[in-house]
Amino acid sequence: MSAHHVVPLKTFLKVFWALIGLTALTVVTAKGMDLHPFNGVVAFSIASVKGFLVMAFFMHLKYDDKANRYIIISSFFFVFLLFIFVVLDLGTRIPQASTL
Amino acid sequence: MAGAGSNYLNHEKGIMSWLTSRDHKRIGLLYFYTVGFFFLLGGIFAMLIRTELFSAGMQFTPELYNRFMTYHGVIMVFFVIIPGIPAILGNIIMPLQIGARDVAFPLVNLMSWYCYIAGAALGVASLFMGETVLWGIFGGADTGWTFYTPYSIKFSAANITAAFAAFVAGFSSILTGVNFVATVHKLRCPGMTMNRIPLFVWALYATAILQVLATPVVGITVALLAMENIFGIGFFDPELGGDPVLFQHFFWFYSHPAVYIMILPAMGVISELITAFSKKTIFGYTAIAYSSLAIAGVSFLVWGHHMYVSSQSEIAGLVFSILTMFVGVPTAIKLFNWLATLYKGSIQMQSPMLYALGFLFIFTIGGVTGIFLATIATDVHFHDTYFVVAHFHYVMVGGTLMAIMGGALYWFPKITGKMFNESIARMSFVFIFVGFNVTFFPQFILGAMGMPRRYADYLPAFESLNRISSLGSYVIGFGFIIALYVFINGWRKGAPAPANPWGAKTLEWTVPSPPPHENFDKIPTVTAGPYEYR
Amino acid sequence: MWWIPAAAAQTFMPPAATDIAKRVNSIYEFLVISSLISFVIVIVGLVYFIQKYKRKSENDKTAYITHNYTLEFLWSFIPFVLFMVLFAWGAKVYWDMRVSPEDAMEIHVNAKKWDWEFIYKNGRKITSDVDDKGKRIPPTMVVPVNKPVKLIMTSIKLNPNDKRDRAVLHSFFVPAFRTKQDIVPGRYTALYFTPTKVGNFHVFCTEYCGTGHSQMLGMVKVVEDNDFNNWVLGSEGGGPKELSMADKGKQIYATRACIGCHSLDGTPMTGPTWKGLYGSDRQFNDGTSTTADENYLRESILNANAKIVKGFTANQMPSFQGQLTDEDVTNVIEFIKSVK
Amino acid sequence: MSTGNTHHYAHHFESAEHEYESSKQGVWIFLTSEILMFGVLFVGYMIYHHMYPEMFKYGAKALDWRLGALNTVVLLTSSLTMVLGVHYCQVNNKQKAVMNLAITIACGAIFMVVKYFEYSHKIHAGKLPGMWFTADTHGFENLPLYFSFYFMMTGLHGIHVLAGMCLILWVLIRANRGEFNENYYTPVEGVGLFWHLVDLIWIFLFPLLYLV
Repeated sequence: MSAHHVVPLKTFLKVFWALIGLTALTVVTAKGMDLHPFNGVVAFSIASVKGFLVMAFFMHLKYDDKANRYIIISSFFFVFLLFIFVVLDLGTRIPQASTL
Repeated sequence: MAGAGSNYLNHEKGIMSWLTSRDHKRIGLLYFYTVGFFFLLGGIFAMLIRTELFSAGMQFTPELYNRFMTYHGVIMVFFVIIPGIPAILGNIIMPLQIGARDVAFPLVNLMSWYCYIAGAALGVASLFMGETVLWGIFGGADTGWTFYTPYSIKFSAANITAAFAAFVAGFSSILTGVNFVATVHKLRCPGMTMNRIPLFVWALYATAILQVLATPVVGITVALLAMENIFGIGFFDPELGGDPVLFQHFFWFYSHPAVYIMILPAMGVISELITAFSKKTIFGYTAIAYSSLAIAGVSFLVWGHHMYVSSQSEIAGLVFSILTMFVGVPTAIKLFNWLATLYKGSIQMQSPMLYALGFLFIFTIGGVTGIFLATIATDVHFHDTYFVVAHFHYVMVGGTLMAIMGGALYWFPKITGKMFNESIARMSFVFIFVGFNVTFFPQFILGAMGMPRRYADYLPAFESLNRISSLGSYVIGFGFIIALYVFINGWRKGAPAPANPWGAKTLEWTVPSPPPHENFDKIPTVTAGPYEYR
Repeated sequence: MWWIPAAAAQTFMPPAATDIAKRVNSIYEFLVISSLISFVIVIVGLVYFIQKYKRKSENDKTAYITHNYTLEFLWSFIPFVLFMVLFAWGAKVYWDMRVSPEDAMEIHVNAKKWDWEFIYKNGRKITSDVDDKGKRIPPTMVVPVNKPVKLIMTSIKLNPNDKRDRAVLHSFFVPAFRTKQDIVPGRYTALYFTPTKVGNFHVFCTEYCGTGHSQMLGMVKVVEDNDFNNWVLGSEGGGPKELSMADKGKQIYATRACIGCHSLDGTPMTGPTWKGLYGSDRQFNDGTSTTADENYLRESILNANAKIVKGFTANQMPSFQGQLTDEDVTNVIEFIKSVK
Repeated sequence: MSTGNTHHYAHHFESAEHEYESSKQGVWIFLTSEILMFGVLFVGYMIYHHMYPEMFKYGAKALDWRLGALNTVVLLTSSLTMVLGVHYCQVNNKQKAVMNLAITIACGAIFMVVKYFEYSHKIHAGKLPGMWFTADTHGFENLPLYFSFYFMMTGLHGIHVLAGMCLILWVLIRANRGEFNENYYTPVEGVGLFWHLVDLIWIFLFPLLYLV
């Protein structure tokens, strides 16, 4: 039964320490060194890796049915759509009061 | 369990057995009563709006008119049309059509009804809050159903409550959506592949995806609006550095897909009606099924067409314009496929079919006028005029309400186990159909002439057309009273209905009318598509 | 027979008073005709099928047709092509509707609950009036014929010091010009038109703004060039001579200590110079850049720390939020625009 | 079926397995809604961050990143114990399952206590959202907007933490009654998914609010 896949405890502990390590890394990169203007990108990338680990292992997606993966990916995709189209507007607002 | 003749209506008795029921059919009926009540309430507000606009000059006061207009919108959108088809007909029919004993999460289904009730209660309560405008008791929000900031940013109990009403009602919609997606994924009976589910189920499935993905966005947006009123958080308040146009983006990210939450299930109903009453297999099953998904997908990318002149950037406007054009294609596909289904059929003009054909007539007008609005240059003129009002009423009322009526009559024998009075039902169609066109067609012309919407008063030049429109609205009202009579009379005095009065082929007609509590004695096994009229 | 809907279209739409309006009309007519054709195809087909294939008996056999790819392709592809043509046509007209020529005459529009104010560069301000019977006379904007006009619009509060009140969205709509633009508080938006027809045209507010929404009317009066010049000079219905907007801005420049940090001759002081500022490229400390337009200037006046120009330091300039009214800000901007 | 525990699944499912799979998918679908909901706040945050970069940088300095980091560790730990709780249910170890669930709730409580101190500090300093802001803006006219984001995002997240704690308490009580075993632990799994989502959102909130 794939659904009742029992993951060995060791995996969870490894993932946990990886998460703690990444938390430390994100603090160090943001506070210790100034990577301006990439601060945001670095912090966000580390957070994405952490999120990936949580979803893959803690939320069992790695062992789960494919459908659930698509479901959760679709949610990020639609957040992305919201973001990209709002940015499309804000980013291309030609100063309205000037001549185009 | 229960003996012969036991069905979902009588297998348990008492009001509590209804209020705590997890049976999808009973929950569907609960929705039917409550949505029906709000439809009447919203209809009364509509009549009041048309009465105000009967002549130039003020019949009521502008404050009162603005509340009529707001509550007509809020009630009809959030409490009638969005839950309308999925929560009533979808709930009752969808599990039967895919050969399931219930929806995936019956308790969640009941919870969604209570969310609806809570939201509706808040909505009604907000009528008595805020600045009073009538008889010292009636107040209410006057922001329009779109809650645009910064107008809606003012500390007003009515605004906050109305926003929360929409928020809570949103949860009802999300829970229904979650339930339906899981049900379609997981509870199809053996042999019921995705290519064999009826088109109504396809439409509901696409709708449910929209409900799950879009509703939380408006939920949090109106919640933030309430916070804006309470704490002045400033997200959408230019005085505190916020951007009111961002509110419109967030709002329409939901509210445009919401338009398809309203119309897609209606399209599903029409697919069922047309095949059943022309006794013919659907033309282009795959095309219709996937066009539902296509519409759902593209609908997330077009919200900016509500904002062409909102000070959105020109480039964004053009991108949204072209994407909006793409929605037109799957819609056209559906329309032509329905027409082709009629070809060489055996068409019976029963009242549900009349509603379906009425839908085709009205929806065609609604559809082509959509192109007027998608074309960015003409939309600059039509935006926020009565042209838009006419267009979306042609789609929402003429489309969705026609489908609700057609579907309700079509499945009436299944739901109640009784037949309705056919000739009176036809009469109701004539009144609703004629009244509808008389009401809303003149509004296209008014819009072209430049009459802005949400006007409590207008220039004398617009009077004659407005008067025709108001008269038409009373005809619609009369038509719905007849329709109400058809339902009540049919339920009380109708002749017992056979299991399959229309000779339709989908699974719900294989069980007795009304269906037993558990739907199927034995879960069926399906070996062919849904519309095998050979 | 094409002329029937075309004629109808002409009568439903208000008279076209700009070239753009005429081009919008052409799209509109094309849309009306093509929709009418498709509507007729659908409805004739519908009625024909209903008649032809009426149920004769309960045992009717129907054709088992599941699909026809050629047909399906045709009725997806033909609408698609039509939609793309419409998009391109609409986009072209829209673009021309939005791009205003450099030399357009600028008029400022203030929208408030629930009235319009039109302010000319020379300081002349048009507000609504009351006639003998106490009836409101909507404000009338007078513009010359065949000259491009650009409106710079913002939404203001009746009482700038009222903390509970909010300036709200409005929308400036002239049906005869087929053009419309929302007016957003805290920002400037622009609308451009070149009237080609002399006459009086209605202005509506088309963004719901509350109780007086439907009373928020105005007029645009298009007059011949000479008449306009006379009117501007004040010989016709003119009031007492006002300072021009730029001059009012200059007063603020002098009295509100702008002069201490911003030069008019190009030398950078504590703050950047105002000479040639308008329309120039601004490079910021964080690496981004923008063109100095009205909205940028407004933000810099009200919230100086929002963006810091390269070579200058933050926290030098006090915030003028709540210190200057919207009108003051507009006047200062007009002054900056005049320092070339 | 070593322990002989069989679960009575609801009448509309074919098997216990079918019920488990369907319920889990239902939770996932609901989580997409949650992500979209938080997504709006994140999108808003990014847009205003871009509009007022200096102001957001200044606002982030007003937060104590040590407390944020502490809370991150606390939540990550709770996520670990949650997943262990599910694991011990799967292997029929009631005692350890209950213990791990209890630790999860305790971590949630610690998180909320830390949050309480952060909030009360901000409230005393007058760093409240929007128009309630009374502290000095230090020349950043829109600084209140930063605190609006801070309070709205962490507030909505805090509500989810509280809801998650209640749900875990519910499954803890049921676990203590011995209702879960290798064949039936669907509620623990579902609540676990919800709790991890709460953790996931904090993983993004922490750097965005405290660090960048």
